[in-house]
This record gives sequence, structure tokens and C-alpha cells, in this order.
Amino acid sequence: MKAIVTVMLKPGVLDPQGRAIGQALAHLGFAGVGEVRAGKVIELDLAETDPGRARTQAEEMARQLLANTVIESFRVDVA
Amino acid sequence: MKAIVTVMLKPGVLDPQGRAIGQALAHLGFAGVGEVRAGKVIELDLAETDPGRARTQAEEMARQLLANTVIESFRVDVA
Amino acid sequence: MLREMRAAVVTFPGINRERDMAIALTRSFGRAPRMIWHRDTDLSGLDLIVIPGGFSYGDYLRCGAMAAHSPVMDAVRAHTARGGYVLGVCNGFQILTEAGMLPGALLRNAGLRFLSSDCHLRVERTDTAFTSHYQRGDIFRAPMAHGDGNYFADDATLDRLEGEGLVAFRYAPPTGNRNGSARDIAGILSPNLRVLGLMPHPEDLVDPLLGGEDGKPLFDSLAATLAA
Amino acid sequence: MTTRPVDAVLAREFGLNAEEYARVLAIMGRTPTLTELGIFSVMWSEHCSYKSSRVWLRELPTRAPWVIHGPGENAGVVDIGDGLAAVFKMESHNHPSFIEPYQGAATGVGGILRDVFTMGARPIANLNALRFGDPGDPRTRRIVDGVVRGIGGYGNCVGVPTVGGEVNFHAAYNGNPLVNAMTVGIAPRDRIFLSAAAGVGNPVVYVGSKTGRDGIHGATMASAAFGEDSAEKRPTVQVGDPFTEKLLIEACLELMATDAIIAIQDMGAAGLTSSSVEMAGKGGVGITLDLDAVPQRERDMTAYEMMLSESQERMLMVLRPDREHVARAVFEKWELDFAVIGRLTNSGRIVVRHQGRIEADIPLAPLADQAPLYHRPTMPPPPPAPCGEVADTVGLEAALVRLLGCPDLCSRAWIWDQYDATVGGQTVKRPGAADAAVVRVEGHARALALTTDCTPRYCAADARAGGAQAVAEAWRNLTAVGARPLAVTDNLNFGNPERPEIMGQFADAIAGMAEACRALDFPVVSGNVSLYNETEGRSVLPTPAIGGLGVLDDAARAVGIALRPGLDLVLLGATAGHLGQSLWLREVAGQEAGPPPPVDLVAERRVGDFVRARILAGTVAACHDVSDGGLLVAVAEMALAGEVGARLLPGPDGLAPHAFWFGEDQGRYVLAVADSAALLAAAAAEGVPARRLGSAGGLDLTLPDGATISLPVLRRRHEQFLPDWLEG
Ligand SMILES: Nc1ncnc2c1ncn2[C@@H]1O[C@H](COP(=O)(O)OP(=O)(O)O)[C@@H](O)[C@H]1O
Ligand SMILES: [Mg+2]
Repeated sequence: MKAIVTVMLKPGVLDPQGRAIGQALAHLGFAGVGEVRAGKVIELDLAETDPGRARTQAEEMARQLLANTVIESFRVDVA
Repeated sequence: MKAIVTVMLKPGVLDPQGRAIGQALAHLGFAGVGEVRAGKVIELDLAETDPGRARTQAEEMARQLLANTVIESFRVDVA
Repeated sequence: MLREMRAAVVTFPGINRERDMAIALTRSFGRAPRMIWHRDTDLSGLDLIVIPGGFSYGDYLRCGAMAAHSPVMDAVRAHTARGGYVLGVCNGFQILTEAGMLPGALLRNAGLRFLSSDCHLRVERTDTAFTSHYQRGDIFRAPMAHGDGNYFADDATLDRLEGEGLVAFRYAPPTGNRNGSARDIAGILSPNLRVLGLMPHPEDLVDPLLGGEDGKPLFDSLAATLAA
Repeated sequence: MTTRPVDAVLAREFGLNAEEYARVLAIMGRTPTLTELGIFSVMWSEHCSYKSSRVWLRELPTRAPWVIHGPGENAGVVDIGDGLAAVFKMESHNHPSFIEPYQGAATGVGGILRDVFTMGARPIANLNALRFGDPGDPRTRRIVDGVVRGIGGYGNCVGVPTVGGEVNFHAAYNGNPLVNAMTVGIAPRDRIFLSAAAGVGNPVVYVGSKTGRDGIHGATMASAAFGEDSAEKRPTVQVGDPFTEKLLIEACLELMATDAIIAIQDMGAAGLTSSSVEMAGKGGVGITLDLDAVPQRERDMTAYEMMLSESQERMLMVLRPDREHVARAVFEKWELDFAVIGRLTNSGRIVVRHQGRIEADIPLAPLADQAPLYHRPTMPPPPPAPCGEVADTVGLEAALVRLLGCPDLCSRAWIWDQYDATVGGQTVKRPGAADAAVVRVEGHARALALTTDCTPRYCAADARAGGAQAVAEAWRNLTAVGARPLAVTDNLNFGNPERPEIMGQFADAIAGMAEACRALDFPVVSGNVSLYNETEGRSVLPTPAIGGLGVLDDAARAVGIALRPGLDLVLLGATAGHLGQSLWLREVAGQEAGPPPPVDLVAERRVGDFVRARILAGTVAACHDVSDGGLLVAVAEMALAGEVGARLLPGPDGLAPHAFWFGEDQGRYVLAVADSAALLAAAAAEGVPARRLGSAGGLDLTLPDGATISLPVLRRRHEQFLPDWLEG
């Protein structure tokens, strides 16, 4: 199965990268861009074939390594 | 609308970060992890309310700024 | 005679300031530290463990994240539980926060660029093993070289750190706070004052020929404490 | 995979002309396979064969008693005393840095590091010589940003300090920036590792990263032989992995401390092909490769793709068979790939096997000996017309302020602040502190002085004078810190060699370099040639970048440029007031005209030797050579570095003030000394022109015409351009 872990900074943690991207988009002339947040995505090929167990596995990986829960939250999608 | 741009290295382009994550997961004792690819995700709050136009906008932003199309490909999701 | 002090420098793949650290420790301690590869987990008989700077595991994913899970870190935890001293500099600081041995996290520099230049640090307390050879309020110079040195913790944690006097160093004028760290924090201590993490590199300023000895008191402090 | 017949048309697409392809057919005695054609095409490319430049490179002096290995090895090696050798080289990554600035520059740094540690040296310093387009060109900003991030991203991570370099801007580099990276390493002088393979039957071992389809010969991209998705499958841009490089450095150095390695070579351009062909060729042996054993990152790679892949962070070694297990253990410890992929033979051929088939079988001797060599026509460029008298309409103060803020002279702090200059704990003089970077050798008193120099606008006006000037300036920058200049590496960046006027520039620049190297006992020990630097038929300025290396027996003797209060300023060397091709002429008078300043190599040496002796005698507090921008700019740079002002005396009668203060006459230094009378007397005794310029103190720069500029104002002007332009 494929598990996709998306890791974003928690609300309240300053995201200078998101802000810089927002500014750069404005410089390029894109109007109507509000908040921009930048995060990471990690795609995992898992041997596990059961979606539920694959999700549990990926969540465990995110908690232990892929996200730092002091500053980040994560979401797992299984496909 | 919210547009989510996911940027990944193109297939065939070396992804040292993904490789290092894969090795770290193996060291942590996670079995059955095949290829790991690491990418970026950028969440945009757009003033645009039409999903089609929002997607077109976000795709244009990705092409111009968010992705480096020499080595990266991108995907846009609108919500 | 002085008791034999035993210091060790722990290295992970990608660490690159271990030699700088060994030189600084040797200068103040009068003997070279033991160099420990991250797969060795026997830290017995050591007084001080230093985790130096660099790019452990290439800084991939998050700085220090992968090293924090290395088996040697359990041994480092056991060492602190025994009351041993730990110093983490730059990547070492990042590893200590990722391992949960110090609170908070180091985010990307606010300007999103790697910063390599001298910075100035104010000494917030001098009654610790790491700072006794400074005067309180002293401002000293240290090179910094990092892309992710922007100290972050939630307000409650920051209040607690300040309330308990666990801020060791703050960025100070003339260079000031260039990476965006919360409350100008450059280095913090554990509650028992035996673990110090800081971003700048005092170990790279212990020789007049290389621009000064501003970093030397930190190592002299440790040498004096551990010899006592 | 669709296949096309191997014929003259395909060979043409691979970059081999009809005559070269005929030679391939003659050597092979049959039609080559696709893989064989690929091997010929990369080995006979300009990059690997130096077919246009070789006849000229022979003119450069390469020997001196202290030279251990000159050109021909992975890097140059010189004796620096204490039983140690310095190993150094410079290399370009121009084209990749235009396509993808970050990765192009990063992999450039990675490549030059490998050239140095493959010889057994621990890298101790990196430098970078950069030329960018006009800041007004919309592409330039992105390129500068990416290149600087890429150099820092790679160098900082591997833990090698980036201690110096140079930067120029000119419209001629629009669409073709030059990114030249230099690495310097230290090795025990009797433990230098070479690439000549030896010992029939010995294992050929691959270490490092896995092989992917990265950067396969650009020429093949034009071929339609690979189906629709070829662009997807074969990225021309390689991604660097500095983390793996760091592991590779440590693993190689660890193994080099044993007796396991017989020969070693990095896989640079043309990867497995050039490394295996060169190792076997140099050793006069044959080699068989079994590609099934090559660590592969991607599925279904063909022999052609593996032989031509330019995946980064890989090395090829020949080991003592009884030490294979030692080597394997080292690389396993560092979690790097290790694979025996072949053996040495006595066949004199390279034989490549893949999936039970022989994909290539080529005799090595003719592949090397019959490589094309061209005496391309040269057309001597016309000598530059004199620029005549140019009147000063703005005065000294306005000109100084304008010059110090212009792109070619403004502070490079925005750049070097992104480079870790202190890692290693041996950096005595960082960027901006001295004319050359000074890096001590760990555990020794001795230090190396390092610099890169070239003034392309001089070379464009007169390549011969410009070539000599670049060498002289490097020698001068080393001298100005008190170092004894030892040797040079170069990176010759030029346009299309098939154009006679470009070949003329190339030949002239080499002639000038050779003359200066000879006169200054400053041989060339390594280098790189980068041709075809042009876009839309417009060539870059001829840019023979020089990397200079010198030694100080005692690092404590090194001086920087920072002025201190109370000292006298003295100018050494002769001033004629040469304004041709000066920055004053360009930035203030709006002209790029005239001949470049001539270099008098005899005077150069006399003045330089005198300056070095004074520095080593401990009588000089600060020293700065006079280069771009002239005398007043040099004095202002010293004042800014020391945060101390100065009061300047009028120049000589009979010379216009702007010519005296902004002329770019060569072979000059400004010294800050406590006792100027003693210095003037010593100079007079040795026939060195000397003149007291004024004295240091206060926080203002007071010009001879009475104008006063405060240092903070000057500093703002000096430091604002790059951040304003790049962060704005
Ligand atoms: N790309 C760069 N990277 C690091 N340092 C640089 C770079 N460009 C210039 N510098 C540093 O800036 C200082 C001034 O450079 P430059 O004006 O070329 O000196 P000079 O004219 O004396 O040779 C030197 O210390 C040089 O090493
Ligand atoms: Mg120069």
C-alpha cells in the first residue's frame, strides 16, 4: 500500500517559509492569495496490504520520526 | 478556496532525503517499508471561489514559483 | 592533584564539528576527549558528553530528528539520569530537543537563509558548570553557522524556562537576534543545570590566532567544575 | 526501447564528427555497439579529451622543486613542508548552474571535493569564483540566489569551510554564468593516492551511491532512439547528496590509512566510463566490468545508461585482493554501497558485460592515443585602442561612493554569510579579512593562503595582458598576507573554440599566464577547461580564473587588511595613473575602453618579495593589494575592515587626482605600519617605489581635497547592494 504522510507546522508556530512564498506570489502579480502554509509530504511504499493496518503503521512512523509533535501536526492518507 | 500544491521530485531524480528517511525507519525497526519519497506541500488560501479557476491559478503559481519543473513535478488539489 | 576528568564527543554520520570540539576540550581539559561513534553505547565512567555540530543524517527531514533516535541517545539519557553533564552545540542542541532532553524546537531561521557570522551572546547566569568562568551579563562573541537555529517553544514553556532561570544565553547587541529565536534565546539548560544546548559555536573561538578566546571560558568552566 | 542503427548520423548526434566517427570505425574494425559509441563519444568529448585546448595547455610551466604532481592527476600536489602536501584543483559547473542553479552549483562543489579526497587528502577549504550576468537581467537574481545557496548547501553540510572566492557581474554572462569551484586538501606527502590501475586479476570496486539515469550525456537527449518518455527518464540535472559525500570522505580516508588501495579515481564527468578507462589506460592494463554487479537505483537500466550515468558521490577503486574484506567492512560501517564490479586483465581492452552479453569491447590504447587533437585556427584579436585622456567631472568623493556601491566592488558579505567559513576550527583569515584566505594546518604552526583571481574585462580587452594579470594578482594576494606563493590551479572559461577569435583569446591568455607563471616561479599544477560558454552566438568574456595557493610557515605571521588607529599608510609600487579598462572608467565615466593596465613582471616580483619580507619581519600591521577600483578603493576597504578612518595626503604633482586615486596600475600594495620612515628608507634601498599616503584614525575618511565621508555612510553604500537586490 501507499501511505502519504503530510506534515504541517501547528497553527501558532510561525511559518516564515509560507510567508515568504506568499510575498513572492504577490511580487509575481498573483492577487487574492491569503494565508500560505508550507509543509512536507512523505510517500511510503508499505508491504502491508490492509488499509487499516497500513494507516496505523504510518501513524506510528509519523509520531516517532516523521513529525515533531512539539511543532508539527500530521495527517495520513492511505491509497 | 483552498488549493493544495504537492511538489515531488520527478521519478528518476535522486531523492537523498527520501532515502535517508527510509533508512532511519528501518533502523527504528519498521519492517516492510519500500521506497520513500519526500516532497513539499504548500497550502494556499485563495480568494477565488470557482474551483476550476482556483485550480488554474494554483497550477500557474506552481509552474512559476512553487515547483522547479526541471527536477520536480506537482499536483494541485482544490477544496 | 586534580581528578581525571573524562569527556567524550559523540558523533553521528554527518556530524562535522567534532574536531573543532575536541580541540577546544583538549585546550581546557589538558587531555583529549574520547571520540564515540553513535553505535557504541557504553558511556560508563564519563563526566561530560558532548554532541557537536554538523549535519547529522544530512539534516534530512528535520535537523537532529534521525540522530535523536540513535541507540546512543538512550545511553546519553542514562548518563544524565546518573547526574552526568551533557553539552549539545548547534546540531547537538537540535538533537537534544528532538530527543526530548531539552524543551522546544529549532525552526528554520526567520530569514530562511543559512547564517554564518559572528554573533554576540549575553550570559544569563554564572552559577552553572558551563558558565562559572563568565561574569553575569558578560557579552561574548561566538561564530554561528546554521540554517535552523530559530528557537521555538510555546509561551508556557518559555515562561517556565525564564521563571526557573534555565535560559543560559541570549543573543545580544551589536549583532542581536538574527535567526528569529523566541525571546532571543540562544541556549538553554535542563532543570538540574547539567544539560546545556546552544546554537552558536564557542568551540570555534578558543584561540587568539583564530580571532579570539571568547568561547574559552565555557570550556574552562567545565574543566574547573569537573575537576572539583 | 526502440533502437536506431549506429551510424554516422547517430555519431553526429553524440557529438562525433564524420572524421572522428571514421576513426572509431578504423579502431574497432566494425560498427560499434551503442554502448561503444557512447564510450567513444564521451572520451573524445571536449570535456574529457581537451581536444581543442591540449596543444595550448602544453605551454604552461608545470614544474618546480616543490611540485609533487602536476597536471594529469585528479588534482595538483605540492610540498608544503612538515612532511605534508597540499592537493588542490578548480573545476567549472557553468552549464548545469544555468539550468538549475542550486543543484548545478552544489554538484560542482561535490565534484571538486572528490577530485581532492580521491588523492588521499582531507579537504580543508573551498573557494568559489563566480561570474553572473547583468543584475538588471531578470534571470540573474534567481541564478545568484540559487548558486549561492547551492554552494553553501553542499559545502556547509560536508563540513569543509568556504573561505574565499570572487564575484563579477557583466551582461556577457547573461544566460551563461560561470561557477568555478576550488577545493584544497592536505595529505601526508608520502601517502598520495593515484589512479593508475595495477595487478592483473585485482578487483575493481565501486563505492558510494547507487547509479541512476542522472545526467546521461546531453548529446543523447537529442537522439530519438529512446521513445517518448526519454525526457522524464533522463534528467540532465543531477541532484547532489552532500550527506553521502561526507560519509564517502570519511570512509575513503579511513580506508586510505590501510594498505588496501592500489588505485582510486572518482567518477566525475562520464562516470563509470571515464574512471574505468582512465584507470586501466594509465596503468597499461585491461579491465572487464560486469554491470549486473553495479548498485542500481532504477530498474531496467541499459549498459549504455550505466556507462554514461553521471550520478554523484561515487568512486572506483582497485584493491589488493587480500584486503577486499577490510574495505568492505569500512564501507559497510559508513552505510555506503560497496560492490566488486570487475577485474583487471592483461588484454589491454575494456570489456563490458551486462546480462550475459558483451556490450562493449574496445582496445584502450587507441581510445587514448588516437583521441582527436585539434590545432584550431586562431585569429589574433586587434589590440585595444587607447582611451586617451578622460576628464574627471564628479570629483573623488562621489566617485568613491559610487564605486564602493557598484556590483563589482560592493561587499560580498551577503554571499559569504551563507557559507560556513569556520568549521574545522582552523580558519585564520575569513572572507573579507585579508587578500587571501588563511587556513592553518591542524596540529601545525603552518598555514595555507588561498585566493582566486581574474579580471575578465582586462582579458576581453587584451587576453595576453589579462592572462598575465590574473596570475600576478593571485600571486600578489598571497603575498599580501605574507605567504610564499607556491602554485596555481586554473579554470579556463571561454566561448566556442571553433571560432578563430575565441581560439585567439584562448591562446593569448595562455601565453600571458605562462609568462607570468614563469616569471613568478608559480607553476600550474592542475586545472580545467570549459569551452562553448556562449548563448545566442554571444560568448562570455574570456575568463581564465586562477586559483592560487601559498604557504606561511607560521600562521601567526599572517596579516589582514584591517586598519588600526595611529598607523601610517604607505603605497608600494609604481603609479602611472592607468585608467584604461578601470572600474572608474566604466562606472563613473561610462566607458569600457582602452587597454588593460600592463603587468611588469620584474617589478611585480621585486615589490612583492619586498612586501613579504616586511610582513614576515613583523613590521606590517595590515596590507592590501591595489586591484579593482584602484588606490582609494583599497584604502577605503582597509578603513571599513578596521572600522578606523584615515586622513589622506595629496598625490604626486603632475598626475591628475582621479588617475592617481582610481587608476588600476598593477603590482601595488598599501601597507599600514607604525614606522613609515623606516619603511620608506628600506624601500628606497631596494629600488621599490614607495609613497606615504596618510595616517589612520577617527571615524571619517578625509580625502586630499578636504572632502570627508563618515565610515557608517560609506559602509551602508558598500553593503547595501546585494541584500537590497536579492532580498527586496
Ligand atoms: N563568492 C565568494 N565566496 C566567498 N568569499 C568571497 C566570494 N567573493 C568574494 N569573496 C571574498 O571577498 C573578499 C573580497 O574579494 P575581492 O574583491 O575579489 O578581493 P581582491 O580584489 O582583493 O582579490 C575576499 O576576501 C574574497 O575571498
Ligand atoms: Mg581579486
